[in-house]
Amino acid sequence: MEGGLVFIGNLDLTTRKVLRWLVERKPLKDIVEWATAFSLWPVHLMTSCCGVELGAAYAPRFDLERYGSLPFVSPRQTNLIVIEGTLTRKMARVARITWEQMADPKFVIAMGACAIDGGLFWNSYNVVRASEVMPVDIYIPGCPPRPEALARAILLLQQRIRKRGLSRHDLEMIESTIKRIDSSK
Amino acid sequence: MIQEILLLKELLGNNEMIYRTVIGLGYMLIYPGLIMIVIAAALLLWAERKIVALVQLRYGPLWISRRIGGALQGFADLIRFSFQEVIIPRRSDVIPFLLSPGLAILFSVLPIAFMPVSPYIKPPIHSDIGLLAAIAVISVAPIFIVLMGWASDNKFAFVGSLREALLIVSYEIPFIISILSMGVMFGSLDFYEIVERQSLLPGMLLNPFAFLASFIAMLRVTSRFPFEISEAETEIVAGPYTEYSGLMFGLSMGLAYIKLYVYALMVSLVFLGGWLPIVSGEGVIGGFLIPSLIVILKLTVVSLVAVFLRAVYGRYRIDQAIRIGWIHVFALSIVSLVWSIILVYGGWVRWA
Amino acid sequence: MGVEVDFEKISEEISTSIENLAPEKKRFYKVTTPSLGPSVVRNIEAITTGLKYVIKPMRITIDYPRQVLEQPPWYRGMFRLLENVCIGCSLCDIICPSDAIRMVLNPEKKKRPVINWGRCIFCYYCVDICPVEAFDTTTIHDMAFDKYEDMLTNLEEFTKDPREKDPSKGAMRMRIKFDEKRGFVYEPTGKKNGGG
Amino acid sequence: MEVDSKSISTQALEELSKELIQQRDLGITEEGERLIELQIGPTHPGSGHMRIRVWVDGDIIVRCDPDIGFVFRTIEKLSENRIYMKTIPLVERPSLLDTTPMTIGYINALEKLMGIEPPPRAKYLRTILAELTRIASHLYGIGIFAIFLGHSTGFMWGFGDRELFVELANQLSGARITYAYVIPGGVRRDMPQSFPDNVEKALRYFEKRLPDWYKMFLNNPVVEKRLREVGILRKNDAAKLGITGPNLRASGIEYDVRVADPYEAYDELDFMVPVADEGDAYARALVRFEEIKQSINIIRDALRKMPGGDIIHPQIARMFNPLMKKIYEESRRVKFPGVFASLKPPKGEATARVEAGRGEALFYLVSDGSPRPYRFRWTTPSYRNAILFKYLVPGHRLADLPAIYGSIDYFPPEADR
Repeated sequence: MEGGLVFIGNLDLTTRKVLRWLVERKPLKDIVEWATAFSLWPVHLMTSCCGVELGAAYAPRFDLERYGSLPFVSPRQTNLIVIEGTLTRKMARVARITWEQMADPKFVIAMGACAIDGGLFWNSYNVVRASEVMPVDIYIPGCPPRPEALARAILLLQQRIRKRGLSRHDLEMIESTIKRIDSSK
Repeated sequence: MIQEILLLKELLGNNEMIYRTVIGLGYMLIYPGLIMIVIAAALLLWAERKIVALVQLRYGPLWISRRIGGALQGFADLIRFSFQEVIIPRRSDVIPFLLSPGLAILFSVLPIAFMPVSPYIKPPIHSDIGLLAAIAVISVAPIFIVLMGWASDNKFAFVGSLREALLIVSYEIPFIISILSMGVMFGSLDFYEIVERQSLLPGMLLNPFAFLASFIAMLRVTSRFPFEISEAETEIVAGPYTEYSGLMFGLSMGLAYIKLYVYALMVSLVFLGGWLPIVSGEGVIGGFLIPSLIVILKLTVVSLVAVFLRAVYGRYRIDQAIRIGWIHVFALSIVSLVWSIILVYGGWVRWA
Repeated sequence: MGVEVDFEKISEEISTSIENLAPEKKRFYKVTTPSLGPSVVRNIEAITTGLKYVIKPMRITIDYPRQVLEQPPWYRGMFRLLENVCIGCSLCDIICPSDAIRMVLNPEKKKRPVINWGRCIFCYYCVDICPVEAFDTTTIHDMAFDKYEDMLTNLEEFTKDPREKDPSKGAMRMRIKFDEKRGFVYEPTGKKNGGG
Repeated sequence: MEVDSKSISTQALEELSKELIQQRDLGITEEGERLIELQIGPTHPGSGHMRIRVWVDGDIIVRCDPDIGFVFRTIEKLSENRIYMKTIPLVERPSLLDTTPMTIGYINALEKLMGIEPPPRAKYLRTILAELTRIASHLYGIGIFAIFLGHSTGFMWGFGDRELFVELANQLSGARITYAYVIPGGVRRDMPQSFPDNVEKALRYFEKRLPDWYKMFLNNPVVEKRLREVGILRKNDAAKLGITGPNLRASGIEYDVRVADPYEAYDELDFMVPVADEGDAYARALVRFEEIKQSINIIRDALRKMPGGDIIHPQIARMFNPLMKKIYEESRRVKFPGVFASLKPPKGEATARVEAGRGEALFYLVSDGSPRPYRFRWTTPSYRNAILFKYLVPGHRLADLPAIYGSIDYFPPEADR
């Protein structure tokens, strides 16, 4: 109330500051992180054959919906993208576009040997690594990984969100993007 | 503190206007209005996933709160959506895009203003044509769903909103006819009289055709299986909601459940006898809380049956659904109307 | 555009070849769609089937992080190198289909394999071709990594027992038992996972 | 429907679809400006690993053009630079659902080149695993089919019951779906002692659940209404388009590689092959269910007739060192002799074909005497069935596209390789 002026300065900046202040407060921050951790909805993007095991992971025997994770329809409403195996050049473009279409905060799991390091197709001219296309949070080895491994990845991601916070995740994502742009130059 | 409350009570007791405003606002915003609806929608979201999981040999949401079977899941999803980024597509029609989910919810919640849940506290607008008014208001909501699809500038959303428009016409009409046939039978459009007159037999036994027709129509209007055609995910992604994200999608997702709450409330008042067997009561607890909980219980049963059908059915094709709507459900609603007229003019039912 | 093909001829050829190729006609039988009842009855049947499962749930879910499946001992999980057994013959490097195994020199200037878990497909070709059984296998199969670097092993790490880093350590081990009524049921073995 | 055109090309196909549309009396005669192009792309719950471009007039699809190649991983090219053993996991990957028939096909071609034949017990073990994966693959197909129709219980039941057979295969081979169980000259390990008992229990359980499956899925009025008279593939057209597998048999053609050209132990086993006449989506689903029943018969019969003896060709067993021999005799696990790292089949070429879950797969292998194949050509069933999109979909409603897609059980990675 200094100077008796409240409505002063850049409105946009002020709103952002207020929002930031609000979101960074302890209880609200915790609640948001808790809600995000238990609501990791993977987008429906089948990049390759590991999708079979993704299906099995959400099927009755392993039922990843227990952790609050529900495969959902379109990129706009989801916050997790699971790269299920090989990314071919044609699919990598789609994966990148899908990732960009998703609303923040968003997370990436690279599932299977092919997504991590090419796997069986390590010397194929048509295969790219997931980390070349988008910042990856969790890696699951195996070809294909068992559904338990996917469950473990989701649990690990939940831990990560609740321990390290969302703003840290955003920061890391920006840094890795800058790093990738720099390295491509 | 106590003094202040007493003072308030005195003040309210003396001033009819303020009393009614406070009660009305509480009715609309807290219970059984908006906040109750949001809680019910979140719980219904969870209950749907749990019931479906039972049929599908699995647990459903669990880990979020193991002791109560993961009942917080719906809240977590809603909170997550509320704090996610809202993306506004560049080519969308911004104002309708932003306004229509809220307006759709507004028009879905408004009918609560006409619908009583207890004999003691009356709804904000107590009218003797409450049934008609409630139907009229809630029929406006689908227009905003159509608007959502239109404003998104997405082909799938466009197709979805077209489907919604087509289907709404073919199912709203049977719903209205079958509900009004109950009005014909009870000789009244006032919810209080309708509930009173079911003290001997509930409406669903007096006119089973109307109950069946309106239940099937309710399934479609609230977009439940097997009529979940406008959001058919494997065909047109999420239909009208395809481009919505963050809070806006949270609203749109809640919309179907809010509508289900309101329609189920209407069905339980008209067909299941509302707060009966309690006829009348005094005081807040006996006259409002217990009867309203009975209504909520009946409403919950109706909506649980509606969400259970997800586990049994796939979805119809749009032409099949329209054919069913115009041939079977419409015919059923006409039969229910004729049945009501026969009962009334044949002298089978007689109201004082 | 397109290649012109004489389709009538090919169609004839196909049909005659089918006749010739299938001498045992009796091996085929016609599936006729069963005459389905009226739709009202079938609707009720479907709903009652659903209700049956609501009333008497037949869950087959394993409560994963608390319980883990006990795999057969030949299950292909993570493994480690027994460095003193290895003779450095490089056969595992040669046969690895995904080039995950690489030979490095140990301090004594002898060739030893190291593995990149990020690329391994768990086919166990290396384990099976090893002439001296220099790999110690486990059934650990639920690893997930935070960082890419964690998946690259050096010789020291490859000889460490993966059981020590078992992510589901302390979970209850469950044995699968096939059952006529429930498909499979999980029986607790009474053992905790990992450690001992 | 009789098609007069003597030649078939892309143009002719388009004409065919136009003709179909006219025949179905939908009142669309020409493509105008009213068409909307929809890209049912890879990020779509109803697409899988491919993009389906459809042009719709109102709700009716006028043209459909599948855009494949999203999972093209250059397998044929890669295998030319790898030793023969390394190609075994490679042929598993594209059709991850039924891996064993594919490896059997490749190994059969390789064994023909090498001039060896596996011992009978190995043949029976291969057959059992192949049939287990066939059931698992069909259940996967039915599950995906169900979720395309919005029937989520069908999806969950399909995947849930599939786990039964996946688990059995896990007990046999030590991996969930990528078994790499078949090796030149035999199999990698013998079945465990409890295996026949477990199989019998699992099969009995599944047979007990089949009535529920029928009530919930096939007889369900909503499902039936969605599938009847949808995507009709006539006998003539099925032969002309070169369709294989259950899709072909659902159109009334009696052809199955297991009968026509028996491999492994199929000529000694009792089984029947279902054929349906209607050729619509419902018939295709029905044939799949019947095939599951027949596969159950095959597994039972194979376990009953299972011969004893070796599981690896003696010529390979002779190359074992003493440790390997000891392991083989004690735990019936086949260790690879060092020669597997450099298999050199003599010059020549060989073909083999198998009936995989989705149809006939053809393997063609050319050896120039070096440790790497000179050429490896592989035709997968999905590759052949891909044309059905272009042919079956036009003239139907948009909502029928997932129904048709699900009913032909098309798995894009298998087609792209």
